[in-house]
Amino acid sequence: MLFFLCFALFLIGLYCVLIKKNLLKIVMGIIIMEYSVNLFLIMVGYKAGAVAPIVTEGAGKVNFVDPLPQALVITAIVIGIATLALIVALCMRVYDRYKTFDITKIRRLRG
Amino acid sequence: MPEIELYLLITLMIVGALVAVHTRYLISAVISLAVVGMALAVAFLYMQAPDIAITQIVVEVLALVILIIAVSIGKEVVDIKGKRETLTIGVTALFVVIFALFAYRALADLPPFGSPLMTVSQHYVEEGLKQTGSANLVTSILLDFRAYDTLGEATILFTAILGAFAVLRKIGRKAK
Amino acid sequence: MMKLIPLFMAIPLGSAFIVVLLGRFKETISDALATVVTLMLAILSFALIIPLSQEGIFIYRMGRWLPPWGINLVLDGLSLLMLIIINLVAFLAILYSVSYMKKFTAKSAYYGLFLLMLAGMNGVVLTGDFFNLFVFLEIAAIASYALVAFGVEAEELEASFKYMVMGSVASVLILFSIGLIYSLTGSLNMAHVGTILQGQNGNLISFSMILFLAGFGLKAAIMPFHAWLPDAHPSAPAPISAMLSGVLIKALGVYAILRIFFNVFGMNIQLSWILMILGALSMVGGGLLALKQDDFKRLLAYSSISQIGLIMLGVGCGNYWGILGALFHLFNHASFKALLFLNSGAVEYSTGTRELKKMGGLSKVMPFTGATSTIGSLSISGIPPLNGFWSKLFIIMGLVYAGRYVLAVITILVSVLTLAYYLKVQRYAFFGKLGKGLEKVREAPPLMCASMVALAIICVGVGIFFYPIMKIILEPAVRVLQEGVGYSSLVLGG
Amino acid sequence: MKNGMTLIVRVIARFVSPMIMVFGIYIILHGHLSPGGGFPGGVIIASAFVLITLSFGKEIAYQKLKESTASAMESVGALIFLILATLGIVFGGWFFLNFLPKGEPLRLISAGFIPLCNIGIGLKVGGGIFAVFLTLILFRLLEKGEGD
Repeated sequence: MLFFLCFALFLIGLYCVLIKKNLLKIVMGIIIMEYSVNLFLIMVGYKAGAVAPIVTEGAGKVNFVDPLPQALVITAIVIGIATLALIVALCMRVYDRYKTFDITKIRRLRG
Repeated sequence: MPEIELYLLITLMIVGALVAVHTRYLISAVISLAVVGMALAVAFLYMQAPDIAITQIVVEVLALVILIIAVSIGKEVVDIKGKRETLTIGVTALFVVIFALFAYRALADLPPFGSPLMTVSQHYVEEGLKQTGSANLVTSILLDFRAYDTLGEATILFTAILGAFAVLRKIGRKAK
Repeated sequence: MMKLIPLFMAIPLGSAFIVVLLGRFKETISDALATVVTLMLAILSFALIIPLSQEGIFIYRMGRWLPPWGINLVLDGLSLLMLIIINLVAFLAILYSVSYMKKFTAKSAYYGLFLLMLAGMNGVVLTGDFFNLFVFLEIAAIASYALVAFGVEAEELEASFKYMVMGSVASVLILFSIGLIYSLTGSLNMAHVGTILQGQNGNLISFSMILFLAGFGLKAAIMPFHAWLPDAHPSAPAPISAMLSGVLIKALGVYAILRIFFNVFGMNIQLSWILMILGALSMVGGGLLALKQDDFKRLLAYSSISQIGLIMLGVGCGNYWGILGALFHLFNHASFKALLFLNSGAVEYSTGTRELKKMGGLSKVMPFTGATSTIGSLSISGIPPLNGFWSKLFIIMGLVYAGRYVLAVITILVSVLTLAYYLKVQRYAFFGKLGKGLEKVREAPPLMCASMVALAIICVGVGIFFYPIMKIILEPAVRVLQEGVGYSSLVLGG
Repeated sequence: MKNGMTLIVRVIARFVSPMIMVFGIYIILHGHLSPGGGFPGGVIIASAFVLITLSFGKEIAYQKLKESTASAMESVGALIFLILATLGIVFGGWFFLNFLPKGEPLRLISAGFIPLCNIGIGLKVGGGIFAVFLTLILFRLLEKGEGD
């Protein structure tokens, strides 16, 4: 059930990207999709009743959650912020040239 | 339900995302998005991923700042009204519904929540400290077992920043 | 020899950092460094042919960790073919850029992004790990978004924004699919996943396949996902258009589809039909749309969609000749499409326009550009004995052997269509009377001519000596795809 | 906005930002023992600078820390990481080999080259994120200047 909720978040992002007219709203849609995928990866690695994957002194053999998806998600988060920086820079430049964020008015190319 | 907190958090995230998509004011959209991000960080913490929670919070703050810069550059504080063409909406809705139905059937095949397979990770959990010397197993994966990924990730950041520099240049072509 | 494999990523990455650091002081340093680095990589990729033919496959374990736990690089026939294409075209494009990019500001940033894109593509074709594939794909993609907008004019920014939105959605789809694969198998290593998934079937696997197909299809601009390409490719500077159309969509899209569907999931009949239908759709659609264009570079961009469709069609039919033809066409398309984009760049450099109707008779004033573009056009239309003829012939043979006669006929018709729109290019731009106001047009600078001539020589040479090239470079690649899921045991056993 | 925010904000920012920076350094150095590491640490350090920039106004911050310094820091950090990776070839023959001795577990100086990598990444991320922030915010400055 949790996976479906996570997927619902993904769909909201996809809907936002496909429907919205404002460039910044489209960017937000992409961010929402990235959030949902990160959440999904961490959910995949979650183990009920386990602890964070950090070995502490004195503790013997403990039950850890899956550390691999966590490493992947750190990478994915950083990729997300890098993409965001570039796309916001592009948005600002597009605004500079067209003086609008409206994608239906940004139409010099035929598509 | 055992994971009632998680259900609440994800519901909050969905509500926040819906608000962010539908609100009229761009600045409120950005702030609702930040709510989603912060809830995500708490959810990470709940799922025993403190590393990710820290990263998510700090990155979220920066993303918020960057988005606010972008919003405040334009004079359009209010979102642009109206949708794209009706045909596009129809096709999109149909596509999203088909996609969702297919996903609904497929996601049922996932292993149940809270019991990962850990085919490969078992090795990291058992041998990680011994083989890399790092007590934080996430770091041991990030910088030793899969350090090559981290190189790529650092390069992506570099690429994006170089790209942002290039895109924000005032003059692209030299005048003849 | 095996120790050389990580150099394909390390050299361009390191030199990208250095170019950006040093490029502020003097432009010639970055010119020289970028040229030397790409030349080195091109030579290196050719040098690997002989050792690979003796060994069959090279596995490089990053940080000495064994495959399922660490990341491994795999160099087999298919990867080597892609490496040769990528680094050869990259070298010639850089050679061309030395003169062409003088018109633009911030040249060192251009070289930095170019080298990063190169490193990303090399990483994609060499990796044996799903997540690593994603990471390097993102490097190449992000660099290409920035490069498309490099001129910072309104149209370029718009095209880049559209491209970036599409590309980001594709990346998210791919990452989601990787997550599904991980949850199902608990592993990220392609070979390991292949062994676990063998014989399994289910909704989840097909869902992740669909996500992969959509994600990589978006990157490869196969027909329902093609909307960004005709905007993005013409907007970029000419050498970047050549890289994007000639190499990037293949390395990021076609290669990834081939590797994942053939070697990890294993082909089945439904999948091959999907590939063939999508391929035929983009082949016909791209061709018809190309016919209508008056903008030189836009026409080339639509033609790229059509040719990628042809490649997918050849791959989809799945027998020896089809795959051989498809991979050969991959190589050939890189050479002649890069050549044609460089030609269009030279024309734009000298005349300042891309509209075909404003040109005319350019062969008289630009002999090198005119002659090489004629070779390129004839080659892409499949006129014997140029290289395009052989690859199209092999694909049609593959279709006939597979019993798909209708598709074979469609392919022949599309070939005629291709000839038609390239004849249009030749007639409007290069033959006939010299257009008005074009009397003072000069030939492009020598370095630009040199790289165009080199590509034209490749087109002719590969056409004439197709047999040795087929035996030495293409057959190992075909063998990799025909082995299918046997890839797993090769990688994990070796 | 041109001269930054109010006095209260400035005084608090002056107090808080060194603490944030120290916390960032702590997170980077203890990346192999506790949650954290180069990425979050670098972003935390960058956010301390962002705080200063926002509260004191971009002109003052720009005089103190040029974006070229930040991007040079980034390139240096990236090169540190790449050189560490290449040293693996020199010492053991494999790219990214953890060639330093592992040391005693759970101590600050342990885990071979992982802390060094964390420092390189921290430099890189901190420099890079701050550089991109500066470019974005300065872009707006130029834009408004043109319009007036």
